[in-house]
Amino acid sequence: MPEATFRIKRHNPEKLDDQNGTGGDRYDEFTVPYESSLTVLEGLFYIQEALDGSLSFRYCCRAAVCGSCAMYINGTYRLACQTNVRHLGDGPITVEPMPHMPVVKDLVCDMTDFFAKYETVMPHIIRNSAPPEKEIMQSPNDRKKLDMPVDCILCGSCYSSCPSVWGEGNYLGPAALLKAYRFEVDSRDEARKERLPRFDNERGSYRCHTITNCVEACPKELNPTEAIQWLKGAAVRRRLLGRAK
Amino acid sequence: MRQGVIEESAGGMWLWLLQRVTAVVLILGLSAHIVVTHVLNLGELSYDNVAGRLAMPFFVVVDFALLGAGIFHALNGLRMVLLDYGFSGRSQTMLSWGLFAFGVAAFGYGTWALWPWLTA
Amino acid sequence: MSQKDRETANVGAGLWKGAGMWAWLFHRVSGVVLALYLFAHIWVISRGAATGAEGFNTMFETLESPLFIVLDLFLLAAVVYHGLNGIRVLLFDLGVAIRRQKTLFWAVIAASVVIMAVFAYISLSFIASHGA
Amino acid sequence: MIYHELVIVGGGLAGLRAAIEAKKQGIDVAIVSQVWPGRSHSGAAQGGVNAALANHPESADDTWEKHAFDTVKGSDYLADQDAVVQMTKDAIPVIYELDHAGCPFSRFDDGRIAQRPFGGAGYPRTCYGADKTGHYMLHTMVEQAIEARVPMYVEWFVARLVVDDGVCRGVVAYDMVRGGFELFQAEAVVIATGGAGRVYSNSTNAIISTGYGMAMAYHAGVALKDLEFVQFHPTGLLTTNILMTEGARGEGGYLVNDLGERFMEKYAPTAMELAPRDITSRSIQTEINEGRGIGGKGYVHLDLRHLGAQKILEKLPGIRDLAIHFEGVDPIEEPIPIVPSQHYSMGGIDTDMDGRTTMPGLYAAGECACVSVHGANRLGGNSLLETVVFGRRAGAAAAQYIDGLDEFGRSAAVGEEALADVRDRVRSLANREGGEDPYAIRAAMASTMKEHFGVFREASVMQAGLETMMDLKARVTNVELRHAGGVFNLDMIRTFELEGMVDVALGIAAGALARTESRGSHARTDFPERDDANWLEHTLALYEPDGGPRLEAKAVGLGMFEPQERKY
Ligand SMILES: Cc1cc2nc3c(=O)[nH]c(=O)nc-3n(C[C@H](O)[C@H](O)[C@H](O)COP(=O)(O)OP(=O)(O)OC[C@H]3O[C@@H](n4cnc5c(N)ncnc54)[C@H](O)[C@@H]3O)c2cc1C
Ligand code: HEM
Ligand code: SF4
Ligand code: F3S
Ligand code: FES
Repeated sequence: MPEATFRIKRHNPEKLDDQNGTGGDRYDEFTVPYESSLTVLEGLFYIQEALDGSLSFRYCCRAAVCGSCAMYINGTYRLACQTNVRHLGDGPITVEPMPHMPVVKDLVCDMTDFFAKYETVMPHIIRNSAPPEKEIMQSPNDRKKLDMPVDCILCGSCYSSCPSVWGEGNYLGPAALLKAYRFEVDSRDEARKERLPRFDNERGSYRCHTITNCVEACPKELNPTEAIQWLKGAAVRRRLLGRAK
Repeated sequence: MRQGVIEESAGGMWLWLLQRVTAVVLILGLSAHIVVTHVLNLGELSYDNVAGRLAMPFFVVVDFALLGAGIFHALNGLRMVLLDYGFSGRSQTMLSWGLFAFGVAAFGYGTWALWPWLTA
Repeated sequence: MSQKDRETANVGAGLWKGAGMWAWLFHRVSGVVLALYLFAHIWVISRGAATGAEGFNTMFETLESPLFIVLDLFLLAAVVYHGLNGIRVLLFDLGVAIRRQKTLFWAVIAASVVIMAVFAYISLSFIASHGA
Repeated sequence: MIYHELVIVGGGLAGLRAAIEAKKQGIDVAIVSQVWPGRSHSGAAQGGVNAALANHPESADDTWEKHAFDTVKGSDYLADQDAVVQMTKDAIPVIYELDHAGCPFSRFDDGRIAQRPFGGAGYPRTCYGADKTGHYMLHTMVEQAIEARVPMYVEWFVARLVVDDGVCRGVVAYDMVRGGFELFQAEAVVIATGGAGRVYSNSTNAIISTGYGMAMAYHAGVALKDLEFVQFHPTGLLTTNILMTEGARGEGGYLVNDLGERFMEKYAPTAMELAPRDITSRSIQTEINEGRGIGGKGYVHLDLRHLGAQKILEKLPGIRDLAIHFEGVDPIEEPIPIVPSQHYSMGGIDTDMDGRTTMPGLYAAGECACVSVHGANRLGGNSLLETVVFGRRAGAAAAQYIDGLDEFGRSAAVGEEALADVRDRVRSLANREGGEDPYAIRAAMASTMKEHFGVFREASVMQAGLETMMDLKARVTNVELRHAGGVFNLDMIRTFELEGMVDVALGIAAGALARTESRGSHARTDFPERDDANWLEHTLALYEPDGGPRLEAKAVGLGMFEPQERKY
């Protein structure tokens, strides 16, 4: 039976006052046997069940749609459930929580700020006219504009990877801005001035320096940079040229 | 939590836009500047040479545009860098005004420095 | 984020895989260097106003010493990279070629190298011809 | 102690819709969920959601009556017809409501919501957003809840209900991020915790679909209905059981055996690959059992190659990604190896059309509830529909119930006992020594359910399975907890879950053994015929602390459609 070695970064908030003062931080190694295929998430479950019950990580769908299990695996952002050990080559598999995020425990990051920022961009459709009796018509071309942004699973990889977020915790970050874009480009959205001030400022779109780490990090291969650039342009078109949305 | 910060930092489009506009001015102006002073005039840098060039109205315009655009672009650029390292809310406002004042002073000083050339 | 949170934040390496990160870092560093230089430059020029023709020409002589020419080259490299990458950023701002950012980055690097080679050739031959 | 008038357990589609409805009616409502609501299992749904919009060129004369008929026929006549009528009628406004809320449905050229054919439906009436319909609907619903400012307790694991004098008055929950248990007092509770797929080892469900919510109601004395009806989806990926949507066949995919035959023509000559799931799964299983699986092994192929790259990329991009990432197969170039996999629990907490249970103050909606609209077999695309239709109704009914309470009921402090009880339970679990390993029991349970209560069932096999399950149940009382307390304690959560899972699994086992007929998904080789004379009735399972459940019968709501033979 093949085996995989997992090197897992541990952090336990309850051991903050450890004698060595590392805040309970360390790397633990585990050996995980498997048959023909093993995803990193399955490996983590094996460890939690058989080797160390105190291991913590997020999980839910195990099919790469819920965004729970984004982690830093061998130095890259990945969804643990979508990463098979056969993709990782030989040698130990280093599993760490997403960098530059506060850690709750082990591989679980604190997502409070991430979701709070998501909520500030008014992540919902805004309509000012009475709804039609049936559906709001939308051409396939207009619908196509949504293809990219609606696939976001809010996993936080992009947010964790963005240097503009690290530097100053108030930047909304790529995921929230991608969400603002998702509604601003929706032909059914009728927002006029409502959402604009939420992103059109230096905690919003202008804080993005087109670093594109977010694009590299996104496990869904989305392109937040493109969305943010569109938002900057949209603000200029609306404020300066007086265009409607 | 973030709401307050968001509202405080309303605006930003103008500075962003001006950073782009000044960038365009700089790329054109600097190319001209470098070519003229360092390539065509290499080995002939001297007071008279520079003075002669500066007396031409075209270069007056170019140099003032460069001075203004450069100062704005540099200071706003520095501001953007500093914003990423901890300036927000009130300290952001103070930083912006501080740099603005410095920019005006630098522009004044630059003008004063250029003056003798223009009138020479 | 509070200080304590930052301390418990887990800082990792290996985020440097996308060219965009390097492009930005170089742009930022060169930008800061140029900004600081600009104010030095204004001050230097203003010496001309203060000291008149004579002092100005002595200053130029210093500036044409090999040391300063080499320093000048570094400065020029900063301007060239910053300017070219600035054009790359401006293109993104127009919504152009965002998905080809890596290719553009390498184009910026290549163009910078070529331009700098030309300048270096001119400058070094200047140093050579004037002797030390 | 935290107080809200209404507590909704679960932030999937059903829970969110219930919360939004109650909020609209002015109720102080909060959602308590084990995961951030947008990560709920609803987001994994792929294929689509049914409504007789008549947008498809071939469905111009589609009506809700036809939708109702297909649903009832699909259910093998075990569905309650009044509930089906309600759901199929509501379907149309519900889809428009979702569209108005911004749900990014795919579109036809004329700008109307696109529809595709689905199994067991007479018309193409399944509305979809590529092959990510659940993800789109779930995010839309989360956005609506955020706009409505519904408070959400995210990453709180609900451990038990608070029952005071026969009335449900709140829950006790574990705060995963900060640690510790907390009492939620409420006037009413809606359970919307999703399905129980994980009691099987070959499930398409999320890892958190453990049926623990069902077990909470069950333990509190509320009956679970029709548990034996477990849907096996024909097309789960071979190694991981991750779902390949029915939409893949809706778009024209073939099922092929080792001989290269489209074997469905033997079993459902007209509907072919688009027969209902129970029939298709049985057909695949028969092919496998008779040695015509690929290479004689235990799987067949889902072949999409003839659809062409463009159609696959446009209509089934998610399926392609999943097949590539999880099976190493690109559907554009190769057929996908698939097996029938546990997919859906038709059964669940016994409720009426308004989500009411027999316990005052306790409501349920979504997959954890059994209204019943799916009867013995659910049609694809009806479950997403169920979550929003009955989520809304449960929210409204709970709001109305709360409005009708007198002030005295509101202020009484209850639940301290339940809180202490949960804390004791953790302590005693942790203090046990040399106890059973909960994960060994979990694994044994899941494989027993797969082997003994799968697509085809038979008395002697089930009897053996039931005995194993009874054994496991006895062992559960001896499990030992290695880590108590702390934050994000998976050991504790998963041990809690196990206790519920074993009881739900036992309910499935007992119901399946007792039902001596074949109906819908429940296919017995020893009783191959449907037996309307004796078994046109629901099964109710009532919790008994020791041993298996007590089974009772409940009448089926008939009406518009007379039971007849199912042919496709
Ligand atoms: C792979 C797959 C594809 C599907 N595709 C389709 C389709 O195409 N069309 C269709 O109609 N149906 C489909 N279904 C079925 C449908 O998706 C589900 O039945 C439906 O989404 C269930 O929704 P729900 O709101 O009831 O529960 P869920 O979405 O499962 O939500 C459960 C919620 O309860 C919470 N919860 C659970 N336990 C606890 C606890 N103890 N404490 C606190 N919170 C708890 C969870 O956090 C979660 O928020 C599919 C199902 C699967 C598995
Ligand atoms: C040659 C023409 C120039 C062009 C085309 C140019 C372009 C740009 C652009 C587009 C930006 C914005 C980057 C962003 O938002 O991420 C920028 C930033 C900056 N520029 Fe320039 N620039 C030029 C010259 C200069 C000069 C001469 C200086 C100094 C005097 C300078 C200093 C800066 C600084 C400090 C920044 C901020 C860097 C950062 O935020 O990381 N630039 N430049
Ligand atoms: S954009 Fe990509 S990386 Fe960012 S949250 Fe969405 S899915 Fe994750
Ligand atoms: S990494 Fe950050 S700076 Fe912009 S392009 Fe992406 S958000
Ligand atoms: S568990 Fe859902 S994305 Fe990995």
